[in-house]
Amino acid sequence: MIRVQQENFDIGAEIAALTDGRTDIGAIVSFTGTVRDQHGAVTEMTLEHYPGMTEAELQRIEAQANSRWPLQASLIVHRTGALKPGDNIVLVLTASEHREAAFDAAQFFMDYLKTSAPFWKRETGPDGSKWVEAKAGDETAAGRWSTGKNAAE
Amino acid sequence: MIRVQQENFDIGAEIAALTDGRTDIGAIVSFTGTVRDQHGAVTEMTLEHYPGMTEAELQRIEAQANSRWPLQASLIVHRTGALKPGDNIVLVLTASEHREAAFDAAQFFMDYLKTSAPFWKRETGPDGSKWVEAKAGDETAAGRWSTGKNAAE
Amino acid sequence: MRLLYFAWVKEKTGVAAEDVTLPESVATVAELIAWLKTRGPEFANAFDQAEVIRTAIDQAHVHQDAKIGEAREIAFFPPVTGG
Amino acid sequence: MRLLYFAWVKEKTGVAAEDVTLPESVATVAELIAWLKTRGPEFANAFDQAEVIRTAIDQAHVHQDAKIGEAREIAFFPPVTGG
Repeated sequence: MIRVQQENFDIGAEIAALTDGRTDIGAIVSFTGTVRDQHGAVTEMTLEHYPGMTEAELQRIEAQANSRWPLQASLIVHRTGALKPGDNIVLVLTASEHREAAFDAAQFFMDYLKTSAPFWKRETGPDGSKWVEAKAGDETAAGRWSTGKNAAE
Repeated sequence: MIRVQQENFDIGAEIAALTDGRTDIGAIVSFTGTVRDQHGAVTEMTLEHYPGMTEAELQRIEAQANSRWPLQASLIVHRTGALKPGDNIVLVLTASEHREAAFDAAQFFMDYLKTSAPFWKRETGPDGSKWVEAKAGDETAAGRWSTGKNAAE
Repeated sequence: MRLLYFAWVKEKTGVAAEDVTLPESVATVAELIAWLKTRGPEFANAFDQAEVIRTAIDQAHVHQDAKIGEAREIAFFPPVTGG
Repeated sequence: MRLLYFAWVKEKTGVAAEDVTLPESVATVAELIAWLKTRGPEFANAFDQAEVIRTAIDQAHVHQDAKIGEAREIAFFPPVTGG
């Protein structure tokens, strides 16, 4: 499942919604991304996105992960709009029988979110406001999933 | 922080306790291990442990992870006693500025928990009761952290 | 055809979305960018470093050598920074 | 010296914990295991495949060639299966 929303999310409630009452799951991984104040340099973060394409990309990422790893459940929630330091930005949940698949799929989700989902962050601080620049390391991280690495390794 | 307990844990509350009010954290990873019924083969799981050594090993694992990755916070909670399919067994939380350290440290925690913390699982099902055998793959997984791999890779 | 601009591409062009009729000579994304740069100093500035800009045709990422074909919607934006 | 047994090692020996005085000839974990096997069929059976059994001296993992020295507590158990 994927959701794009302005509102905050409740990690515990999202995990419960995905896993409660199930006895076939052995491993649940959550990743939560939050706004850092960067030692006072950031007082606000605004997330712009491309409605329509965002949902299409998140669904594509989730479908890819599900075709690659045996996931019992997965969820991506990404916020948009104005956020403050400490606020949640993104939640990724993966559930599988074994921990390797759950960890790998969660990292795959995050690497592709960072390089293909059309979100843009703008940070505001005491010195004004600027668009966050993409990190070369994120492309590198996403690239590692193209080399045939999978849950069995 | 580490805890060994019979009671269940609340993932959302544990994450909140570790991260609420903080603006220096960018990435929070949780791993939850749960009891699988293995298609009806398991109706109960009992976790025995070595009181004293368990706590010492968990603290050692946490200290190693903290010396290896820049973690802002971490937590290991492991349950003991009688559990049912679907029940939580173990919770690992890691919080860092960046996702790589949080993911790597959480996997390191789990790999070492699986190979060095003195817990033993006994599964009961329709055919009786047996001690779970250790998996060779867990030793292999733990071994990968000895090769100099770290968060910067 | 509908054109969309996001993040600093939108700020530099001063346009979020517009409907345009392309010259028949424009067949690829690279040619579309070259044409957009002739539409005024804001566009020339926004697409000055065209190699940095990412493009989506009908909400799917494409390279700049992609053919425009029957596209309904083309979007220009900086490398993404979500997650 | 206190000896502890866990999981199926405890079930096979029938003992969870005991205090013993070791013969002076026992200096290493391997020698301790060899001595334990002489204490009766339950112990001989429990330690039959000694290479599978893990040992901790004073709550720290050791190999079977480890010297016992001034150990206060030695524990025997199967490979761990928690997490």
